[in-house]
Amino acid sequence: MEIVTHLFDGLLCIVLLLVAWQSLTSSDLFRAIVLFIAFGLLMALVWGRLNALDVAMAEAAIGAGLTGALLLAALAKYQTLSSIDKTDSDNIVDKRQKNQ
Amino acid sequence: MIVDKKKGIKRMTRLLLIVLLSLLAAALGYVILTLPKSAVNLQELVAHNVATSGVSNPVTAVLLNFRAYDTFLEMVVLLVAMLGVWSIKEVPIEPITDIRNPVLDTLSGLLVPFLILFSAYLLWVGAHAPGGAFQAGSVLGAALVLLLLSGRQPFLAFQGLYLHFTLVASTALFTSIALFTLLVTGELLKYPLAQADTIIFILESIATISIGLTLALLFFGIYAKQKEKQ
Amino acid sequence: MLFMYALTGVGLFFIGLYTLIIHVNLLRKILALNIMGCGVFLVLISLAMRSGYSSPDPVPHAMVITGIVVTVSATALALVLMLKVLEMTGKAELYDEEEV
Amino acid sequence: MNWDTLIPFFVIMSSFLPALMIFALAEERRGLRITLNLIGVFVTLALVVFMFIGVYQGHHYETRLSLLPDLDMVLRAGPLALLFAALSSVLWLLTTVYAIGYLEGSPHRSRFFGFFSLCITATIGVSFSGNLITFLIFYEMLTLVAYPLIVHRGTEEARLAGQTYLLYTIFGGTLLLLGTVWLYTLTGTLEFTPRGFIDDVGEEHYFALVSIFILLIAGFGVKAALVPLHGWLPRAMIAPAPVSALLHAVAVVKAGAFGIVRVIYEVFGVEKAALLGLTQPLAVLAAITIIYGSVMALFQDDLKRRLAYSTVSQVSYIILGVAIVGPIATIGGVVHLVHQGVMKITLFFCAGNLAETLGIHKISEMNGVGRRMPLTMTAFTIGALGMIGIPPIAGFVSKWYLGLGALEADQEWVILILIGSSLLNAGYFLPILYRAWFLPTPDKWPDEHDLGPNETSLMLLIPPLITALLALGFGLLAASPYSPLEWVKLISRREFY
Amino acid sequence: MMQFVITLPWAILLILFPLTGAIISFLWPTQSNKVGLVTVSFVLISVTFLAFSIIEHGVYHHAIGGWGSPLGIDLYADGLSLLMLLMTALVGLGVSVYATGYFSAEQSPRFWPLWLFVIAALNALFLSADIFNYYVTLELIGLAAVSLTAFGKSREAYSAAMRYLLATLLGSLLYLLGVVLLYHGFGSVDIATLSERCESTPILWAALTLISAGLLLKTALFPLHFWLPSAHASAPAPVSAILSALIVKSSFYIFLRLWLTIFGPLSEGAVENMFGLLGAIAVLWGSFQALRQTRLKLLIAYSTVAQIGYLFLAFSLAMSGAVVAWNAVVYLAFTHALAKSAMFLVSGNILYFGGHDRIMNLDRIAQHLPITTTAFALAGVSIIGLPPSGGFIGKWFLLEAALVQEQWGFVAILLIGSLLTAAYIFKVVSHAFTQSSLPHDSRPIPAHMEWAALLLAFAAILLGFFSSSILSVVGIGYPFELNGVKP
Repeated sequence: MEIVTHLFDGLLCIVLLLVAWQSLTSSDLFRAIVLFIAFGLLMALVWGRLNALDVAMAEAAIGAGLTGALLLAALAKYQTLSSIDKTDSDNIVDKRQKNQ
Repeated sequence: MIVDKKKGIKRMTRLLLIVLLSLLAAALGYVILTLPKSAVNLQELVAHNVATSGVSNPVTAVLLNFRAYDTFLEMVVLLVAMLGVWSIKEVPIEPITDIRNPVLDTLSGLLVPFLILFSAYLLWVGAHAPGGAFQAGSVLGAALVLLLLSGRQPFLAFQGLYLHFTLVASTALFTSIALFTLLVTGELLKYPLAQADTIIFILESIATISIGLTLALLFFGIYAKQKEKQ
Repeated sequence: MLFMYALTGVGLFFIGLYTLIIHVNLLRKILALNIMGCGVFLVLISLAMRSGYSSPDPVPHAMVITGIVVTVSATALALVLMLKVLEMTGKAELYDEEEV
Repeated sequence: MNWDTLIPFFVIMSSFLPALMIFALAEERRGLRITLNLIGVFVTLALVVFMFIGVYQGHHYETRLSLLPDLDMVLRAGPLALLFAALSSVLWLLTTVYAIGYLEGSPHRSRFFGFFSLCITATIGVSFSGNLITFLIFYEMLTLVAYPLIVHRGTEEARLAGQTYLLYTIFGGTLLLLGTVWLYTLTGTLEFTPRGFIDDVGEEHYFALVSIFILLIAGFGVKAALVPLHGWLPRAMIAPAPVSALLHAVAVVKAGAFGIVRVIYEVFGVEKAALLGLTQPLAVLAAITIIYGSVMALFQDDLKRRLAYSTVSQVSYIILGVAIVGPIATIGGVVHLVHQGVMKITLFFCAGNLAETLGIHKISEMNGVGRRMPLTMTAFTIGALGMIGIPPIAGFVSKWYLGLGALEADQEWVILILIGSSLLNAGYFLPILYRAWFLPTPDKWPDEHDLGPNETSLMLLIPPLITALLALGFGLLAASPYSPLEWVKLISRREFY
Repeated sequence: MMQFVITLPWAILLILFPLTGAIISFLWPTQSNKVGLVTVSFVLISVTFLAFSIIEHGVYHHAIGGWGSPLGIDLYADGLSLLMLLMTALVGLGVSVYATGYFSAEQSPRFWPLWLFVIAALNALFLSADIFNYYVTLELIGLAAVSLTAFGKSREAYSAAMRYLLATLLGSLLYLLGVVLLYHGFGSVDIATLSERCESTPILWAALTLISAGLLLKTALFPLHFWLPSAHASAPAPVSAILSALIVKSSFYIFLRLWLTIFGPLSEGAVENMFGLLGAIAVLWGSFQALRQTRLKLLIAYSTVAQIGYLFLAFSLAMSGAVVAWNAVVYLAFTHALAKSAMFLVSGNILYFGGHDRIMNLDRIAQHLPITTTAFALAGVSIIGLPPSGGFIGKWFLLEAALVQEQWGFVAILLIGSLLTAAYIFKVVSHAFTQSSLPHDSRPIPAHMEWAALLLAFAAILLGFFSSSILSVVGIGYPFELNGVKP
């Protein structure tokens, strides 16, 4: 039984590190954020494993849930904003064509 | 050519950084391993004093009694972040005109009442079991966020000044309790033993609402469109 | 087993630190800071287990809950600032006076 | 309530407070400004005279304020202090009158007169300082408040002159600070005491003491325009005439010389300094400065610049006097503090008059000016002859005592220096006098103004006449009691030897 | 009567007043200016009474909730804390008076709550004796400071605020990790308990490294100053004043406190010398950069980098045995706060009046703002360390310490540093006297904005005359005795 829990713990740690690394290095920001949320949930699991249920709840609700929501909302704005200047230049081009 | 050179330099610095950091990490890891298996900590002390704290959940006891002062300043941190967001970005509290997302709409219709109930439960249970103001508050926040996502505008429920009142409610309450205890017991945040549990409960319930609202507004601060300046 | 989680925490901290230094994208820097925070919390709580699984030291738990709330507030502020920078400079990167 | 402990403080305030009020005044409040100024002057004078008499009767005036945990700010009215204070305040009175006439109708007068009074505050503070840190404080204050007067004209040239001035003086101040703190770490006190306070510093600190001496002398040497630290003085001549007259002839440069006197007699003690082998090199440096200044003066066509180089050379007489170890030479040096002051200020006043009335700045423009402005040029002549050392003018007395002192301390080489410099003085003053009195007047002056019925406005005319008379009087009545000479003899008896 | 008044818990009110003020000013935006001014005046009064009580009854100690350390959190105030509180109150009042004129009617309701929360957090920090509580207050100050920096509303301001936020968060995390190690190593977060229990173990040294690194990043000691100039230069003038004068000092105070109580007694001195070395480089680098700047605010910001260097120079001298250097630390910190805030307010006036702060064209402005120019000159005198000023006293102690220790290198650094400082100060001042006409676009300044700057600068000068009494007050509770009374 001991061994199983140890294996589980070890696995959990490794997965934790891997997910963190993936989320920080993935080229696609959306994927990064999703992985981060997954990471948050794993953390909640770890807290539970460490018999810190209060923390587990807080983490699940705030760490994973709300932070995830914040990040996703930010990403949405991010994409619209970073595409603005391009569209603007397109508009200018359109106007020119209209004028001709 | 030059680009390659630049890349090379960049790669070198990265490599150096990795080496350096892993050395530091190893050192820190080693240091942690030197810690004795048996800990010197406050666990007994807490266990010994929980009885007189007004709650039986030691974590809540620490959060709202032994180290309530930290929690007090904690509330202020949340509020300050809120003010910061508002000072950077004007957020209009007005009905959201986006087309509602039917799926989210029904989902929120089902979830929100449940979430609110759940947060109330967490708040209540926090006194003697895992749970408490922060968890309850964040669940409440999640509920409000869900409403926002589904295109509703929950903040219209309390207009202008009410909204502000609710935001500062927990900080204000903490401050007044601080002053009150100072007057009555001569010590900051020393609850009279008899009323300890009531005070803590009131604190937690108000805190729950403030936290929930603040978290949701933080989300809204990012989610909402910038107010157009005339 | 006792120290495994602590070491994982250290690992997370340094993974985050590396990303924070290397990556220019602000959203990534913010993610990195969050993960560093998780690392610190993990060290804090896992070492609290030394007083026995059944009765962990509650003070670190309270501290971590405090910490989680601080982190989410900071994250929200950071995201809003990032969006402002993006809006002003067209890039979600730190704007350097030297370049202009 | 003992007044003796307050009067020195009052003297400082009597010029400081008017200064502050003057700053607050609007530009056009001419009358009030003049009144405040004169009140300040006369109160200062009265207090100084009062203390003169007091000190004669053996009174002891001292103000102490705690500055650092075990270091006080001390204002003490010793005989030497009073000598310098009296000189500054008397000349301040004359210069104020002169300046009022000189700056008639020019901009920023409140600023000018405010800083002018502050300069006097600093100078009086320097003279009354009872320990080295107090001296340092007022010395640095003088550095700062003199700056706005140098750049007063606001031209780019003035700004650059100001920068040079700051470069030199701030550097000097830094050296001074270092020396002072270092000395303090060795002695634990900075109190000026007759015959010095470093006797109980061990032999092992020989190197430290020598370095401190060099640092202090260098620090003061900047303002005393000791070669090679003199560079700022000729450039500072861009300042208005009253500033050159009072500050660059008396207050600022003398503050440096005065500091050197203090260091040698009341910090190190002249014997100790001689034992450390520090006075002889200083004497040589002073001698070099004397000759160098005179030679440079020969080649200046700009009148004020020639006077400036003459100052460089003359101030070093004082340093030479104290560096030749011996009572008589000391008397010669210290009394020159006063004599050079009255003579040089006369010359600058006259130069100012020429510039204001006839627009004359160059010596080559001075042909026959003696016939156009006889009184001014008479004053100028007295000053110039005094500088050369012709009896019975004050300059002669100083040089006489310097010579005797040199012989007494058997340092004959000094005699050669004195003769040489006197010849050089003659070389650069007599041609001016010849031009002014004996060459034909040109039919047109560079830039003539009509300043009233007299040769120029009275406010510009009277001060140089008075100072010229003083120069004459100090020479003629040198032997009488209350003359500077007698007073210096008293100082030397009481404090130095 | 007086006796009763003194016995009131002023220390706690120092935290509660500004909190209340902040809440009210948030709920009552239209009156935020008045609320703010009243609050800061209350703060100043409270500090005064706290000073009386500490002078009378010695150090202040309060166990929050009656639990007492290590279970609870303690408040503690000795001479050092008192000085920092006084500094905060004085600068706070000056900046507040200034801010009432500076911010637009739309901005000030946003400014006041944040600023009052900053005051509350600073007071809480200076009164705390608990290293985890330090963390919370640090975060509070950090987030508020970043939000205030963003008030600049320019591209530079937002970017600078972002950089500042990242730096300060990283600093907090490093600090927190150190705290974690200390807690698990020695089972407490209370300074007094720790200083009894701590012994020289790997844990302690790891914690020391992390905590110092975090705090140095927040204090912007070279080479960790990269975030400071842009932030301090692009924030609005009152905010710049707050950042340079107070917020940088807060993390320095914690650094000082922890070294004096926990690390110092155990250290062998190598580390302190390193701080001294960094300080020396900071002095030279900061002054040199300041000299190179063409814009006034950047010049002042780099001057802050240099002045921080002086603090660490003094710190290392003091740790290596020259007790007199502690006086230097105290005096340099206090005077810098006053003088530097005055300078930033001056720069604000100049921008407000002339619309630019290019040093080359200052003459057109300085001519018409005599009071502001005087303020800058006085502050400059104090920053250079010319007598008579608080800066001079600090410089004197520093020089004395260096000479006693025969640290000739530091002596040289000090002299070169003060020459460079003089150079960049007079580079600005010299333009005040050159003649010029009224600038085309100038708007009149409310008088109190000019006077706020002047009075702060004047206070910096005035400090030069009260050193012995101030230092005797700072000595209450022996904050500087490495093995003396502990919080």
